[in-house]
Amino acid sequence: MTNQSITQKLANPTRFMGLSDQLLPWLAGASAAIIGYAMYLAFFVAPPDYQQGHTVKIMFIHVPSAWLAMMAYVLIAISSFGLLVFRHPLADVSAKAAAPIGAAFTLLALITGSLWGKPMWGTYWVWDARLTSVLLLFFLYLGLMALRSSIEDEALAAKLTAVLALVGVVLLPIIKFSVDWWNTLHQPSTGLTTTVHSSIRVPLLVSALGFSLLFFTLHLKAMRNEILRRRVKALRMAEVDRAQGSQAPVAAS
Amino acid sequence: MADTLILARGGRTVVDRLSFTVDAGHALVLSGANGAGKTTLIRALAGFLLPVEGQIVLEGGSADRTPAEQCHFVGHQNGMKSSLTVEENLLFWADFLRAPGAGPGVEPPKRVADALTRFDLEPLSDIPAGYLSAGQKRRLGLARLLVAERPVWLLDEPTVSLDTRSAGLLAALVNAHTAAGGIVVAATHLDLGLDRADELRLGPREVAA
Amino acid sequence: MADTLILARGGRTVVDRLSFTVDAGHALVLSGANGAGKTTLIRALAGFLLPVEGQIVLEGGSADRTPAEQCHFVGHQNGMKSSLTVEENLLFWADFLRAPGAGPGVEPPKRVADALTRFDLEPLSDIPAGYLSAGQKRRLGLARLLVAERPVWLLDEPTVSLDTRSAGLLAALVNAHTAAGGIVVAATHLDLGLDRADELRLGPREVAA
Amino acid sequence: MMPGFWVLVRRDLQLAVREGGAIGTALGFYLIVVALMPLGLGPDLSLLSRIAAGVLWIALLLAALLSLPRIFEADYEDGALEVMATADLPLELVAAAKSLAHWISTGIPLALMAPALGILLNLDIGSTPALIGTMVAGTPAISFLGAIGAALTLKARRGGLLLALLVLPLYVPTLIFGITAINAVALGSDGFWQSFAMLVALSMGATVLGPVAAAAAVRPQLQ
Amino acid sequence: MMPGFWVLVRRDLQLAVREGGAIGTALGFYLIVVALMPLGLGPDLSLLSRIAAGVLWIALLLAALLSLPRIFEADYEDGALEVMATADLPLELVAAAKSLAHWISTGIPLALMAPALGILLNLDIGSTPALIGTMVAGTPAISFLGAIGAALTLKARRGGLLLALLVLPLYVPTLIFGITAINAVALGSDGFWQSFAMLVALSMGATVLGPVAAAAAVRPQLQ
Ligand code: HEM
Ligand SMILES: Nc1ncnc2c1ncn2[C@@H]1O[C@H](COP(=O)(O)OP(=O)(O)OP(=O)(O)O)[C@@H](O)[C@H]1O
Ligand SMILES: Nc1ncnc2c1ncn2[C@@H]1O[C@H](COP(=O)(O)OP(=O)(O)OP(=O)(O)O)[C@@H](O)[C@H]1O
Ligand SMILES: [Mg+2]
Ligand SMILES: [Mg+2]
Repeated sequence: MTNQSITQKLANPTRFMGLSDQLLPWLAGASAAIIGYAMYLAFFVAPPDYQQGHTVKIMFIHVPSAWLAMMAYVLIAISSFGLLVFRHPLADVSAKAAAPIGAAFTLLALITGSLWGKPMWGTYWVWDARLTSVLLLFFLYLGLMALRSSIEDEALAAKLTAVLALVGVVLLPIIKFSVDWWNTLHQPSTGLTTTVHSSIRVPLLVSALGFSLLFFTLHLKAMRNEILRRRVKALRMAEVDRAQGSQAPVAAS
Repeated sequence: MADTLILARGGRTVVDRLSFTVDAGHALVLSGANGAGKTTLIRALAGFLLPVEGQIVLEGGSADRTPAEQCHFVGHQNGMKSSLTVEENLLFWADFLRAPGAGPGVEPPKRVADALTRFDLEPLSDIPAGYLSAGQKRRLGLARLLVAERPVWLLDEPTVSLDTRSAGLLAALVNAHTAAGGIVVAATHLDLGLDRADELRLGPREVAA
Repeated sequence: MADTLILARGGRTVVDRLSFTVDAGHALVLSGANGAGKTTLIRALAGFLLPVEGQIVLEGGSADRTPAEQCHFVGHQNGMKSSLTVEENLLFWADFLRAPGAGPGVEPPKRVADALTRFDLEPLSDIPAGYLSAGQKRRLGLARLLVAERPVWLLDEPTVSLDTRSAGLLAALVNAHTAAGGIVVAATHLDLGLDRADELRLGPREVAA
Repeated sequence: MMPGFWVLVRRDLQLAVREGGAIGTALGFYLIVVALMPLGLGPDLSLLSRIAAGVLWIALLLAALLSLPRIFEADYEDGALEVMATADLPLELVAAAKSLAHWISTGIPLALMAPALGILLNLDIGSTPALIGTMVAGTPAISFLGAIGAALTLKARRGGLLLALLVLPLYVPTLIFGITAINAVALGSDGFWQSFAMLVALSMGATVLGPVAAAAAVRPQLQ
Repeated sequence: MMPGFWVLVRRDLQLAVREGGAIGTALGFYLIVVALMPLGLGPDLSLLSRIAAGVLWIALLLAALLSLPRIFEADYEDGALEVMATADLPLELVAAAKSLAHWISTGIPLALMAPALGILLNLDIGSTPALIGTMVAGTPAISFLGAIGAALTLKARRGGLLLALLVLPLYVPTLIFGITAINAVALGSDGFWQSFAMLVALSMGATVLGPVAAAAAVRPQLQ
């Protein structure tokens, strides 16, 4: 949650731009190194599973992306709250930047999961409770992005997307529960993080750390892009205003 | 009534540091070129648009209601259902807009009949609103002003599509409202012929034009 | 141009046995109270409404095209897409309305640039049309008149929402069009200030009013 | 406060009746989608009765979905919503009144029609009371949550499709408990009352969440 | 004549892309409806693969259905359709151009997405070419026949629902042959080419009938 606290300390985008500029190379380097190390551990150190063989290696990508898929939504929800309640200038930038990344991790979890499912369950997909609720999470991401993209006025789109994100927060646990109840084919949780042998647990945790850093790298980069895009747009608007001969100042982004 | 307002549309400042007051019993006519921000200002007064800065105060209004709740807003659209008849439309608004604490006063049906007469809509009262011509629709929209009592009238280009006779009717009603101590703010490109009216010219935003 | 027209809306006769001609190089201004049938008449001229009786003839037009295909119609709506920019909108209409057999003539992009200049829309040309104010939208709708050449212009309340300056611009363009031998039929409640214009007052249909 | 609320409910119902049989159209659509399913899935009767509850609920969702834009759209476009925003009734209650009218004019008729369609799908006639009961209990969630989607998509192009995309995931819990409840009766497992209670709880939650979120979504669009 | 036709097709495609990913929304809706079916019908995989073709086609129909209003509605409401009616291009060709743009921007992407959704329903991957082929061949009928419904409901409130009611019966033949063709491949019966030929014939008929009927329906509504 490093990025979160930085976001809160920074009241203005300019300081954010300065700080993130310095931070970004380090973050990127660290995430590359850690993910590389995790993959090394996964493929050369961790033993193949006696039951699953080498397919178990998918886990080192699958599980971190599944965690990040959920964490990204939490981040979006917090940002949305920040936008609607505190009107924080960076909140919307953060929410907007996180949505596609969260959706990508969700998709990654879905794809790696189904690739794993083929050898394990003999099919790419089952309508299991956990799978179904991840799919619905993916739909929520799609909804957030579709809603934002279909409204021209950006400030308005930001507010409406935030409302939807918060409604989604109420809904997600309900979906999780209802799907749990409804379904009987539930895959029992393996309790991997605590009980399994450290030869698997350690690479998994390293991989999770690396993926989290990757997420923050991408998120920060996307936020910077978004801020720059808004500045360019404001400059264009100002040009139009000038062409119309107005002396009115342009609202800073 | 308004204090150093700054209003923005889509990230662009449209109305920049504007202050004005309208006294009870007076009308304010907003004028200015296309795109000057008349509509923007009226919508801000009606509470649809939050000012970036500054505030809007209605002095002497009831304290437990927002300024917007004491305004009649008539914008470009009339808010009438084309499948309801002229009379049904007005009756709905009369019932819906009646202040909750309002005493017996004049009953809605009576008010509606009165509004219909005043706007020459009586012969059309049983016709679905969708069949009206542009000017008839506009008159119906304006008739809403009379079905519930509110101190402030906000009118955005009220005379659009009206023939001269109807425009005259409207001017008379506005004059009557201000004479009774009401406030009217109207955006228009035409001369309405009002008594007790001040004019506020919004700045030339489009210099090229 | 028209011969003993009878037009009906929803089973009611609105325009009853009307005949008139407009000569090339002249404008006809339709006036009359709200509900008199101006819009009905203009839409009949544009071919949307078939006359119950009578007919509409355009003399001297090309024989293989209906009168409607030689008219520019500008009604209450402007036919512009709010997600396309001002320029993209006009370019589409310029391409789309170009007569198939048209020789090289003036190219659409050139025409569009010209229309934008004439209606003071140049500074707005890259803005999505949805962001325009009421009057700016109207000017954009009218700019369509200039992007393709057609002898007859049918205008329904063209000055709605226009400020005085823009209304003047429009009058000048209409005058130029008639001076070049074109025909203009315009419904309006205001004085447009046209040269070479006749007026046709439609009867008072609204008996009570 | 309350008088305005009921005035609005009454008007919306009046409009639903007046405007070309909105109700009849929803029922017709429900019928067609249910009838389409056997065409698509094949005419095997035992298969059909196994999936009947699911088909009835999904088709009901879709029929309700298509009528959701009615909640706000017309009033937004003709300016009536603006006027309502300047009224004394808070926008939350305006949204609640309109959702309620939608439920009465769409949810209830669809729920009452479901048993007749169940016959087409070879559903056990004995489950009629359960069918109607669960649907009446579950459909308020559809109207009130749907209002959120209807409000969010007011200014969006292609409202219908986007609305469906936003709203369908919100309907999943209602769908699941609705089906479980009916199947409990029709296929003779137990747990009906448990699912039924969940349906009621979901609907009650929706009547609070829906209007609040819908009003929050409408407000910035009145600019 | 023809230049105006292609100008219009290009503009409609441009609008489809510009206006907030109409295409993406249709795809998202398709995905959700397909995902909803197992929720409703139960997670039994062998059951699902038996009905997969039907579910894919019905969901595709519904996704296309919801995007049909786009064909005429916006142009009607902002007056563009009136102007088009005074152009040299006959209204029939205007309708054809708009239907074609709808097919390119909705029918084709939906058809291409179907195989991915087939996985969710446990459909045999080997049937992917047949799936895409039949859907590309069948979807023109959906766009061009749908245009008739879109035109008929221009002036009706709540067009969406009424439109669906009018148009779904027209889609039944396409639906039936589409499903038969896919099942012929997926479940290994024969008769694929026969059904496929019927689909092509239906689509070709629709490209003629659709625009003519749609233009006839639009004209009186321009009064
Ligand atoms: C598309 C299919 C799949 C999806 C959407 C999916 C989703 C998820 C999610 C959301 C988690 C995180 C759960 C949590 O931490 O509470 C997770 C963890 C996990 N998944 Fe999957 N999964 C899929 C397929 C599979 C398959 C086929 C396997 C292997 C048999 C598998 C094995 C695991 C394991 C071992 C964990 C870690 C569990 C734990 O932390 O206790 N998943 N998956
Ligand atoms: N939703 C919007 N997003 C961005 N800019 C907008 C929006 N609405 C209006 N504007 C811009 O704000 C400015 C003021 O518009 P407004 O509608 O207030 O003008 P107006 O004075 O009412 O003009 P008119 O006389 O033409 O009605 C215009 O330049 C317009 O382009
Ligand atoms: N679709 C319709 N169905 C039935 N009657 C209609 C319809 N449209 C218009 N009318 C009636 O036809 C008459 C003429 O309407 P029209 O719109 O032509 O008037 P107008 O002269 O343009 O008036 P305005 O100045 O108000 O625009 C009116 O009395 C109107 O009520
Ligand atoms: Mg204005
Ligand atoms: Mg008129």
